[in-house]
Amino acid sequence: MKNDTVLELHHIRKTFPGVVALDDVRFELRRGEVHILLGENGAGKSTLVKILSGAYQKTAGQIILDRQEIDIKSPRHAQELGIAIIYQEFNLVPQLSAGENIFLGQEQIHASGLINQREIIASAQGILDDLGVEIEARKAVSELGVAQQQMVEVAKALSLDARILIMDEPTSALTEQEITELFNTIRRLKQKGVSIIYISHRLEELFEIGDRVTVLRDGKYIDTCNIADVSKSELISMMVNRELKEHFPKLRAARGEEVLRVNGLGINGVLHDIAFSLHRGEVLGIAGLLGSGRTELASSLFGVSRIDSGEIYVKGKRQRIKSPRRAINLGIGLLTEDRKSQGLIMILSTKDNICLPSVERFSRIGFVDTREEIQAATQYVGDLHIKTPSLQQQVMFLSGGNQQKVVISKWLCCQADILIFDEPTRGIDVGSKVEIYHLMNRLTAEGAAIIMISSELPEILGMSDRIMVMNQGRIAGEFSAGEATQEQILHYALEGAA
Amino acid sequence: MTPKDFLLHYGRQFGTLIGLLGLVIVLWILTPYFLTISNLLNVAQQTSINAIIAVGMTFVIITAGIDLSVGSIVAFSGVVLASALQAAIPLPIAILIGLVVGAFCGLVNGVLITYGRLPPFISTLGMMSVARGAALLYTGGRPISGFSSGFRYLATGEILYIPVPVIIMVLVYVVAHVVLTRTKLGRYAYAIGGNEEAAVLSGVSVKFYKAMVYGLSGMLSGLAAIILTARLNSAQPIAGMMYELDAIAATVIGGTSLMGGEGRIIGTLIGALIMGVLRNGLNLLGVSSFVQQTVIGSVIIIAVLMDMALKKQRK
Amino acid sequence: MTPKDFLLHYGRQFGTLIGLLGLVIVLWILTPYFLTISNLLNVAQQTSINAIIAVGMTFVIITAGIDLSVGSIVAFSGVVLASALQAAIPLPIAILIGLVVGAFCGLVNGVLITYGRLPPFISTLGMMSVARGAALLYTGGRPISGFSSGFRYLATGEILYIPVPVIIMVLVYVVAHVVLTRTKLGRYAYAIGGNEEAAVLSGVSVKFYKAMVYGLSGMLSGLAAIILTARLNSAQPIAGMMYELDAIAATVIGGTSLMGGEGRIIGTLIGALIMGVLRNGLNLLGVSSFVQQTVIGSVIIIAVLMDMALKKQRK
Amino acid sequence: GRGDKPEADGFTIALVMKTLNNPFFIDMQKGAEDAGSKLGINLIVQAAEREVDVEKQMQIVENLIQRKVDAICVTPSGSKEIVPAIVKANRAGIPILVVDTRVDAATLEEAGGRIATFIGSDNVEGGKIAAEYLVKRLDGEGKVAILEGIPGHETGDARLSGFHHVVDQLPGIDIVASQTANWERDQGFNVFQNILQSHPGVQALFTCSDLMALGAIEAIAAAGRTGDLIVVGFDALPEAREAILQGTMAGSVAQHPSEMGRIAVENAYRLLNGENVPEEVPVTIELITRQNAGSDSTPSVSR
Ligand SMILES: Nc1ncnc2c1ncn2[C@@H]1O[C@H](COP(=O)(O)OP(=O)(O)OP(=O)(O)O)[C@@H](O)[C@H]1O
Ligand SMILES: Nc1ncnc2c1ncn2[C@@H]1O[C@H](COP(=O)(O)OP(=O)(O)OP(=O)(O)O)[C@@H](O)[C@H]1O
Ligand SMILES: [Mg+2]
Ligand SMILES: [Mg+2]
Repeated sequence: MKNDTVLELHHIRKTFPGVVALDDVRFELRRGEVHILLGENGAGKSTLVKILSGAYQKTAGQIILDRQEIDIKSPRHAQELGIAIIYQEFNLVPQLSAGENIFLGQEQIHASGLINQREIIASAQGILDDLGVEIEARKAVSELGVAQQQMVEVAKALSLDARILIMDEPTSALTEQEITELFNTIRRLKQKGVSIIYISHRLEELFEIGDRVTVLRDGKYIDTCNIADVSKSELISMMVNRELKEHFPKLRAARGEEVLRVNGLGINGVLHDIAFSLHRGEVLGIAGLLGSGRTELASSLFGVSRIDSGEIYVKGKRQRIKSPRRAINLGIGLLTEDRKSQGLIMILSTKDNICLPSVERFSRIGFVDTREEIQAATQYVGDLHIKTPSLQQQVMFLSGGNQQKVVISKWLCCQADILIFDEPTRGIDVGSKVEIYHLMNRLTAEGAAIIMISSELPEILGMSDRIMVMNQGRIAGEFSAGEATQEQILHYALEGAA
Repeated sequence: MTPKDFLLHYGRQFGTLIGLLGLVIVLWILTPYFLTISNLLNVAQQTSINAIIAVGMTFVIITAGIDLSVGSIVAFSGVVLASALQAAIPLPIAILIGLVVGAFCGLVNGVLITYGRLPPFISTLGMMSVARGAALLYTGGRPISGFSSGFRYLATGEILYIPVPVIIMVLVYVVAHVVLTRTKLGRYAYAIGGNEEAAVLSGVSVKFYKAMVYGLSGMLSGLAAIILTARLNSAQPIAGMMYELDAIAATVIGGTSLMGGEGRIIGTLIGALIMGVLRNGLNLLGVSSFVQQTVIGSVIIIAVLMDMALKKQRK
Repeated sequence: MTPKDFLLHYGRQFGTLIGLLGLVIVLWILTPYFLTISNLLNVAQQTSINAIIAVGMTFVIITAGIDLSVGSIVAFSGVVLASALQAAIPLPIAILIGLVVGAFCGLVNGVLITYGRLPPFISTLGMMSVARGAALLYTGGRPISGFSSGFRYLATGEILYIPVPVIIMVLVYVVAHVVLTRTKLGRYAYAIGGNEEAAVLSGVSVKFYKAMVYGLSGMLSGLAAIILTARLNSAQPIAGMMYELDAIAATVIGGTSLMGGEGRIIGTLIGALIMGVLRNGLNLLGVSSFVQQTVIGSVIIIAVLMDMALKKQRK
Repeated sequence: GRGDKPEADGFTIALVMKTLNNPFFIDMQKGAEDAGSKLGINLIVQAAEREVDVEKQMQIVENLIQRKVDAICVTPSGSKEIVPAIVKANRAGIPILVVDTRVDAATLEEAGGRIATFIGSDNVEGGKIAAEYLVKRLDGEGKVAILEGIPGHETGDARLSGFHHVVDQLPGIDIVASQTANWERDQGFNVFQNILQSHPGVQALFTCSDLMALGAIEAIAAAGRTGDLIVVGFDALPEAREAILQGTMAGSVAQHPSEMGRIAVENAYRLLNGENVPEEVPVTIELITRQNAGSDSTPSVSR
């Protein structure tokens, strides 16, 4: 054992009913390093770190912290041991303010025994400001966007002043700006000697921030190496056990008739004068910063947000889309950015989630054809390689990436031909990402039209036929795929219309 | 369905089923009167009213709602039905009236909850008072009694020795099971209870189906009113007091979560039977009224504790 | 606190407050007897028991729980307190006994819910029967009556013309408001109700605080029992029936969500006052009891409808 | 509409009952209303939703004191628990007439309360009458079951204790079961059906109220044993009288609620006009059997 080793795991095993999530896993963490944990969706990364955070109890194995074997009994115990974590799925109390969430469980107490609310809000604001995000600490979490919530999670973990900080996909909900701030923070912490376990599916990040990497596959330990000594493709083949030829396998489909046209669409104070059109066979990428109005646009097309002005034409006819039901009937599908609260019904089964928007299609006189449902669900579980022990497994027990695939299946299953994907590859591993891109190709080839909202510029550049940039509720610019560059897009996203 | 899927599907009922069986065995040992065919038919018949109401409650609770108005709806549809019968309206139409009045009250709940955005607790609490008041006003507080033997057959008749209310109950359970597992209404009930926002975004007409579920609960209360009225040969404006608690208890003992999204019809039947068997057994044993309350409370707690312990085992 | 924060914090109570004021104005117009100081004190006093129980209920409901046992706990701690008083145990100790018995019953609920993993509905439903049975057994079904004027002062006394129960109620609300907004117990109650898993993962001892909340609810039921016993100069084993519904109604009318995570103490007071004022007004107007039920139900619905409509407006 | 008529119109008298959820009290209301309209009285009738809710009844009395009614007639839900309310009315100078259920004399005296008069009968006495009749019908020997009211509720307990007072002396009478049906008709059905299972030999049934008896006779009918059992109830509700005529019930104890209501209002009126009223107006308790069930007998009011 090296001198600067703070944590060692040996022979870690974790089983759930019907699932072996971890099998004989080892891991070693040194003082002041950023140690990347890498693996496909469902490889067991989150499970491993949850054992460290006290959320799960290991089935077998040893945890050695500071040369002493210990048992991490509870989240509280983990905190006392100096371990803090940012979970992959948000664990915030929506009704409490950002500040209250950040200090939940470690409230400062006055001599009188009362909570020192002012102190909590002030310290929380301090942490948030240090992180370089504009979030009011006294604002309720339910009023924050996804990215802001993610930053609150980060702030919450930082508030603990831990020696070991675990980050489970902290950047999947963030835009470039915040990621930069987050990385600055990580570097600062490193210098202070904090050890960081970092999980992400964005390989570029690993090379930017990581020191060493441990790869898991199917719950098993594969290897640990220095980031400096490996290449991206080596890592990928360790993860998925095969070569990935291309990261953005874009195929251009024939551009067909216009299926969607939007004129002068506006929502007071949020969206202004949005106009664009969408044709069969194309992917329209929408880029923009946090809060630029992309999600709002998607929800107005899907009948969730009322529009104050403008017209929407679907397949040539003017439509008032008053409800998601109506949108679905018109062939529109929306993959929402927040899968936990909007995309999935966590306590229902994989099958029921996949089939939910299609229930109408599967039913005759009110009766649902269960056989057809099972058939369809089986097909998508296979097509998208969804890792689940059975169709009956509740989605809350699936790994994050597999949950995302279930959401995508929902819309494929209901045969929508105008698909709006809001951050479709959030939390998806490289292999599956490519699968989803292939799927998009297949869909456009079959004549579907796709709007892809994404905060990952390479994805926007790599997979779109046309690119639209939004800024403060307006369309700031539009490019065809060939002419756009990352700098250009950022310029429009930041500065506004040229 | 593989055996494993089967277990996953129905396994959660085993705990309560074992509770019921345990109760049966204890009573069998304690009193010779319990395990006789005639007594078991009694229990089934006595359970039928609560069991039928609990079916509607199960649907409602699966959508993460609650229906406190069932007892008052029983009273109101009972007295309307009774006055229809006394006005010599033909039996099938009178029965239909009873069901429609119940369904109507339920739909009003549903509309208040969906379009009025009222919490179900408040809407149905209000309806509990309103329907009760309506029943009292409608009758001037007096019962309406004395019906044709044709109508009374619904409670007193037997088919192959099985009392008609038991047959009705079984039919309701079979239909409800099919509705819950095989129809849109059932699918959407789970979806709404599991995550209403996600259900809306998946194109479920949440308002419509929610209103339907409350309507269904009202209609089943109407059905219970028919059986109750036929059995007592009288419709009382004060009938059905506290029925909501019994129905909720049966549902929750049967494994349906008050948080919504979870639950099975068969569990509710087991829950209702546990309560029915318990009351019957305490009567047979001649347990004092004071002690009865304590025993009922303890058994409910123990039954569900066992269920929970078993569930944890499986995890 | 800036004015905006103030609105954000207390704005949600405006709907119900307007409902209460509306009710007051209507009654003021309809009857000269309503808006007199003596009647308002009368209403406050009549509201105090429900209002105190509803404080505990508010804590419980904020944690996404429910407590059906409050009424039975009122009865049980009442009779134990009464027998202590009759055994000539000194007043302060007897009062303490009443509070402790209530808190103990509540803690049993809490332990069953946390360690026994029972749904709160089931645990407190069971306790509702058990505590009632215990009260009946303890007294043999007979009320215990006749207490010293010292004890009765708790209900009949006045300080500066204000009835003592009203003063107790106000104190309870002030303390509860502070506890809910400024102590760990309050903070964690919101956290548990808002997202229990997040609370656990943040290192909150969820089980401990949940148990405390039910204990608190039980203790406040014990306090209500003290006032009730002093008021009637008698403790009845059948006291407090259906108090749970009144307390839940006050809480929910006051804007606390049954889904948990949301709610304010001041809202609950308004909710309890709406119910108290309504009953008082209907008595003053001499409205028939049948109509009263209908009116109470309708007003509850309308009050919350207004609240909802206003909330939507603000969005 | 018994709203706010100007007081000059006549006296405002309140009748506060235990509940209106029982035909017994509806009859009482009827009697009171008849008398009230004859005398030009502004009558306010109020009742708690539930019979057991003593505190709500106290609230109603308090509110009527605020309403400044001229007199209050009350049927106490609790004989001791009503006393504080009576004292409050006394202080406000509002005469209290007690109807149907007696106020506990010792408690009243200790509290220094006064009532103007008591109109009614005695539930214990009623229980005795029922018992005597039942014993007579059984020829002094047999197996008897009892359906009790809500456990701990005074009215039922008084009737029950009267009943026991008689039968406990008689070795021939064997009480095989005594269970509560909570005053409710459907529980009367269920509970007695269960009792019939464990005690098929039971020969007679006493119920603390007719509602439970009416449920029980349906259970008896369902068991095909109509006419086998002697069922004695309490309250002599119209339906019970019918059942008695048909022979499905043997008898019931009548307390004549409408008489009580009438006398209460009349006496209140006399009192307010400065006349004297007797301290006590006993309304006779009467046993209703097949002989007198048909005739709507008006009871004799002694004194
Ligand atoms: N509570 C649970 N119950 C049952 N199975 C579980 C549970 N948690 C995780 N699993 C299973 O364990 C395996 C590992 O899941 P885990 O969440 O650790 O994956 P991951 O590597 O974090 O994936 P992702 O990149 O998608 O987040 C998966 O097959 C998952 O379905
Ligand atoms: N429910 C709401 N109430 C009030 N304002 C909202 C609401 N939803 C969105 N907004 C505001 O509308 C604007 C557009 O937000 P939107 O979520 O559409 O942006 P986005 O580009 O999708 O960003 P993100 O990366 O956060 O998803 C933001 O200013 C946001 O604060
Ligand atoms: Mg994960
Ligand atoms: Mg967005």
